[in-house]
Amino acid sequence: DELRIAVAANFKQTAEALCRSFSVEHPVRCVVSSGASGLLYAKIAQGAPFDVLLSADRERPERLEREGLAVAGSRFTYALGQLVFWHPGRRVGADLGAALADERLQSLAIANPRSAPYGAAALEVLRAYGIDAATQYRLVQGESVAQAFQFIASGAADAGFVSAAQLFQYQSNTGRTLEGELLPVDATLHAPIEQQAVLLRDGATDPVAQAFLRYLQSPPALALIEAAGYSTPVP
Amino acid sequence: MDLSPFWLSIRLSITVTAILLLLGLPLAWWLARTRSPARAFVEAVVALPLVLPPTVLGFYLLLLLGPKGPLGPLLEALDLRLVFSFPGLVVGSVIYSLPFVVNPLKNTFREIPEGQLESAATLGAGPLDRFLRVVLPLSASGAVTAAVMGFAHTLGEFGVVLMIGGNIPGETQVVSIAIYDHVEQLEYAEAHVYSAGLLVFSMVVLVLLYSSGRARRQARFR
Amino acid sequence: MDLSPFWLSIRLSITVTAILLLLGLPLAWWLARTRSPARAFVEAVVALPLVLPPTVLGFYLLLLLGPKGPLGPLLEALDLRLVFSFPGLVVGSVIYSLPFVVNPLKNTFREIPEGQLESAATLGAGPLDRFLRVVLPLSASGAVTAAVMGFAHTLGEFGVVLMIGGNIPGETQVVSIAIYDHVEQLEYAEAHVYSAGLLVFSMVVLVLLYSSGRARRQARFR
Amino acid sequence: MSGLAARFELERGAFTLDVDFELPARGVTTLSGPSGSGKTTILRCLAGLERPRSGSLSLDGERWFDSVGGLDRPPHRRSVGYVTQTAHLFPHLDVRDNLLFGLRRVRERAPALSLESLAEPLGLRSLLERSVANLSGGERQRVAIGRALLASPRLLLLDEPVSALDLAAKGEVLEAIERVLCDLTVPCIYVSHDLREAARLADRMIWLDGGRIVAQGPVRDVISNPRLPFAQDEDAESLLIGKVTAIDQEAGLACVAFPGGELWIATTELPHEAEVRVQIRARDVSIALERPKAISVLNILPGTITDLTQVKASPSQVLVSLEVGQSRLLSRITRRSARELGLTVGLHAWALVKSAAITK
Amino acid sequence: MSGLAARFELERGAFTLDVDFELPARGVTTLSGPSGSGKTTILRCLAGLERPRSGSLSLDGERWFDSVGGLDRPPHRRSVGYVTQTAHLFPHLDVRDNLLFGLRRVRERAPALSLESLAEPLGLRSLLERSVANLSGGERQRVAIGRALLASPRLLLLDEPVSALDLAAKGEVLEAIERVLCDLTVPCIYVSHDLREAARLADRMIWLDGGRIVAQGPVRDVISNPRLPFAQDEDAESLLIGKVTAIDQEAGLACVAFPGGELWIATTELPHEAEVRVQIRARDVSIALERPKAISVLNILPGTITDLTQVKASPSQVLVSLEVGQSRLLSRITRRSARELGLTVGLHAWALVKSAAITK
Ligand SMILES: Nc1ncnc2c1ncn2[C@@H]1O[C@H](COP(=O)(O)OP(=O)(O)OP(=O)(O)O)[C@@H](O)[C@H]1O
Ligand SMILES: Nc1ncnc2c1ncn2[C@@H]1O[C@H](COP(=O)(O)OP(=O)(O)OP(=O)(O)O)[C@@H](O)[C@H]1O
Ligand SMILES: [Mg+2]
Ligand SMILES: [Mg+2]
Repeated sequence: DELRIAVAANFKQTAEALCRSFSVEHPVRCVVSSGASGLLYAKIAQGAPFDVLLSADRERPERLEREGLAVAGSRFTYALGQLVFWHPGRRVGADLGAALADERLQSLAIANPRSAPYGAAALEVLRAYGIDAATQYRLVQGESVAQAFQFIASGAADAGFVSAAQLFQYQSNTGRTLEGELLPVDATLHAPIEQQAVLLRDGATDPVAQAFLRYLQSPPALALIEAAGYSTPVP
Repeated sequence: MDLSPFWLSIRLSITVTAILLLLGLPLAWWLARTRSPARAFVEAVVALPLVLPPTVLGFYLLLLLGPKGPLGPLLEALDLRLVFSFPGLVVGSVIYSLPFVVNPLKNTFREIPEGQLESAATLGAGPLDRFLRVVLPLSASGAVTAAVMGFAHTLGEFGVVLMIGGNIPGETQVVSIAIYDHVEQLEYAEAHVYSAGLLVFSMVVLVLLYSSGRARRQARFR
Repeated sequence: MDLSPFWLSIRLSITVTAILLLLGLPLAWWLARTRSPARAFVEAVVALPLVLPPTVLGFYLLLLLGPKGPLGPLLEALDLRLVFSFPGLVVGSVIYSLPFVVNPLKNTFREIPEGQLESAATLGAGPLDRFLRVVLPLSASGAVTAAVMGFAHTLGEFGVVLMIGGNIPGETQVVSIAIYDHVEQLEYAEAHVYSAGLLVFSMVVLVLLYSSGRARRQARFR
Repeated sequence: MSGLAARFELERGAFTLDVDFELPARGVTTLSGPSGSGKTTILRCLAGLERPRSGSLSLDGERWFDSVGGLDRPPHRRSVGYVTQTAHLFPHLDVRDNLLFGLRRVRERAPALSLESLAEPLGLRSLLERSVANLSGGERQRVAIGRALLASPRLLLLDEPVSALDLAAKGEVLEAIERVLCDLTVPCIYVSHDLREAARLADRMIWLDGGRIVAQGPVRDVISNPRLPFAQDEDAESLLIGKVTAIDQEAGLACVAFPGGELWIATTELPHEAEVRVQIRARDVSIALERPKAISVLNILPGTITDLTQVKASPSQVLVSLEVGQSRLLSRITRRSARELGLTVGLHAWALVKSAAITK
Repeated sequence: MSGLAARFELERGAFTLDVDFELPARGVTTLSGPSGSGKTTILRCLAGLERPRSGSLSLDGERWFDSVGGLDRPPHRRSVGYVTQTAHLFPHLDVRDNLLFGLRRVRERAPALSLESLAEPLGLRSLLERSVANLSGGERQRVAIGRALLASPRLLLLDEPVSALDLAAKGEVLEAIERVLCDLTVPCIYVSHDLREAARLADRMIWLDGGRIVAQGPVRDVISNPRLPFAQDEDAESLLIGKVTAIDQEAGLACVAFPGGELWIATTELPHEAEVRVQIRARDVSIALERPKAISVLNILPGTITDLTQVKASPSQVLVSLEVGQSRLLSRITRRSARELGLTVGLHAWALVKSAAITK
């Protein structure tokens, strides 16, 4: 038997780690498919054979639930994203406000605020600092937060907002530490970046899928998720 | 390093190329010879995938072929699941690479002089006989170009597969998706290796194709 | 409804088509006539974008053209910013659509009989004169096909623009990206409208191209 | 009913074809006429490559086409051998496989000929294993003719098979055609602009103009009829059919007796009693009222003038028809000579035929 | 030094070209020889379209090519008019713009000719506004020749300009060529397989075989030299150059006096005193020892036999060379007649030339 998990691209490696530890107790093969959350929604709506969705937001799981494509009441927040300001160029000090106001900061990369929660959160942060992003910077948007990361990593953008999880992931993938300034963003400056999971219709009667969702809320899983750079919801 | 996306891509390309030749040969033959007013329209439809963003194409294929799409009930009745499955990738890639196969075939077919076919007819060869024993052998070079282009283009196919594929490892995660995925996961080393493999393979195929081209292009019909 | 992605796409396509013709004409001429052993290699390189996934191409363009890339210092010295800018999209699209322009031009150029050029030469026309006054007018139909294909293909360009564009409204947010965004945001109605617009436009262009094709294909050289 | 009966009407742009003709069950008919007169169109209708608007076609009583009944047998079921200016050999097959292409598709009856039986007369033996790509023009046409014949056609159509060849190749292919046609047991139509080819190969002749048949009949009557375009041509000729009665090996000459006299021809290759066609160009024939002596002209024939016609294209020339025995001889001379000699119909005269001018 | 001096050596596969020749500053030279003998290659070397391995080329003392100095002037800077079998008209230009293509590119000197001056002799007037797509073959070649001439070439090269045309078009184009060549003030090379074209147009002749020059000289000597291939040809002819001295309007005949006698020719269009070339086919000439009477042959010339040569291709024929005054006449007769008449060198004889057989 297989457990088919659709996962938002930014959470894929963590999901794989979770699967590995899950399958120690449950002898099941996990198939992890990643993609942009919006596309995952479209595919699930078209009958994609997934048991569980680990989305990067709450809107799409909500909608699946509402449309009867997911099991009502199975939805929960499995992780909270942490936003980080990354400025690879030079030392800008620990004050985010000052760093953002620096006039040498010209192009700023964020995830697409309309489709990616990290992008929406980044806009909120900017607004909280009283910055009109559209006029102050050359605001470049990645389709995903991963693309925003690429823009900064390639030097194409001067700085930008990425997720804390990406920083961990980059370091563990490459064994290198990121250069430049990394400033964690105060989570109170934006609405929580809730990544929600939901049991899909295909997995509704699958005890393994149900077990996986339960596992996701168990302390070992929460520990793994936190280790990957997310915070977890207070139960 | 996981080579399965490579094998999957190659399997997909071979399957798609075979189907494209089967479909493309009669279609290209019809386009090359017909005087029907519908010709320009059909040619345009065949060429659409050259023009439309592959993601757009893929999205509408998803809507069309999914269980809730217009073709959904039919496919269900046939017990065919086309989205998120290897057969689905095949269908999508066939549509997407069709012009790359039909165009070279059409051009070679147009070069076959009417007289060759009339000769064959007066010598007793019926329509199918003529197609198999005269048209096909005379179009060998065009068919090779068509097959190579179809194969190579399917290998590099991304947008359609992204949309209707579902990125399922070993089933729909082809190499182009895998590269994209690695880039998304910030696994640049893997992305570089996959890309280099694809690049080298494509260059070898194309250089072979183009260096053999000149020889074949010589005038043959008198 | 925001029409700016449409206008941007059309502006991009026109710019790219113009540049492609300027680049493609001499390149295709060289490819059509040379006997250099490098020909097959150059042909293969030109054809690579047909084969490589556009996102892969875009990703490497990002690495290549970004300030840290190999071309970064040069571009900086020239004060040229190619990523996240309209000029960057132009460069990416030019590379991506190059084979669609070079191939039809090359094919038309190959059809021009050597005798036409030799006649022109003995009548006192030097190499550039021959190219401008004989080759170009004789290749008008191929150039139209090339331009239409380049234009249409750029219109549908997605992967390269996705990677190096930055989705800046009015500057790099072309229609294919806009459709993708709307799909991502589950705004299907808008996606449908944009797609329908693109589809209708492409069909009109292609049907016009193909219905005029037959007339132009008649034998002209004697 | 044996032989071919055809009636075709069709329009192509401003051109209208309207013909009705019959051909005997065997023998060669030359179809001739100005460019654009519809010769190729007739052949294509016969082969089934073109569909007439109305008409009918039957061969040996078997109906192939009938616009009334809506009958139209497709080309591959007609058994027609069709050879055009362009050989249209299959470039992917070698010479042998080209030759056998039709033979392998003969249906419902045994092939009439074998590759071996044709290899000799068409000179194909040394070509069999060659690729068709590097055959000469003449070789290509010989292969095309062989290929058509091996398909055991019930009707053979040759559409200017040598007109695209250079002189040497033309001669070579014409000889080959001549060799195979004499054994042919089905009707054959040979399209040609060239009077001499027609005279050499054909028994009958159809003259076409503007899509209509203007004249038809035995070749020697049509070509030497001073009212038809052939005789008006600068290369006009008359045709005598006779038998070899003597051979002078040493001089390299053969004597041919025809109804009305004898001619010495420059050839020694013909067997005794062989039937030959002698073509005599009108401009190679002079007229004398007295038999000249001590002259290099070998053939001096007595005859009676039956017709004097002005040559339209050249006002200084007249065309004299002479009855020599039962044969007709054309002579083209200057109007001044005709007047000075006082030539009139009924006058007895001598025709001086340079034997060197006799081509066959 | 005026005129052209050329020396070319080059290899193409198994073929080797090795020629060295000079041409006078004006006049037409026919370049002839078997297929593959290198005629086209020479012309391409002259035009700069082919580069010889070694050699040199100069025109009026101006060096265009020299393998030693590494000099090779490109074709567009050579001022060479080059017309081939295929007209290669520019399909995107109408007839007028095709004609003016070269004229507009004349450098460093004034164009030698105007469109108006050529429209008449080449018969282009009614074609000027036409598209080149629907010109006939003959019209295309006339336009090609006009186009080349209007570029004011310093050397004109015509490579079989009529050989791809049908008979009627051939005649029409040859006449046009004849009209323009007589006014030409630069050297011209005319490649042709056809003896009669050569005799009609050229002053000098070069005979090429296997890439080497085998014979050259004035046309009438080369073509009637019984030792050269021309005279051996079935259509061998001799060339007489003379003047029109009388015209018989009523009979449509003109009298041409040449060194050695007079001939009546079927034409009335020539002006009095016009210089004309008379071509006489060897097979149209009979020999008599006595002057025949009451015969339709108008032209009977007295002469002396200077040579008797066997015709290689046809053992029954001999070639008789007759000295008629200062001119040479070839006659092809049967060996038997020669023997019966007892023809020998030095014998006095009458040549019977059918005036209908004189083409010009
Ligand atoms: N498809 C067509 N459309 C218009 N006219 C046509 C078509 N096919 C043939 N014709 C016309 O029909 C006439 C007869 O053509 P056809 O080829 O039969 O002549 P032909 O006697 O064979 O001439 P040629 O000696 O030049 O081969 C020509 O005037 C030609 O222009
Ligand atoms: N590029 C080449 N490679 C090999 N052989 C060549 C090449 N070009 C010409 N030849 C050979 O050179 C010889 C001379 O050719 P050329 O065309 O000059 O002959 P030609 O006298 O013009 O013949 P024709 O009367 O057939 O036109 C031929 O044997 C031909 O095969
Ligand atoms: Mg015809
Ligand atoms: Mg030549």
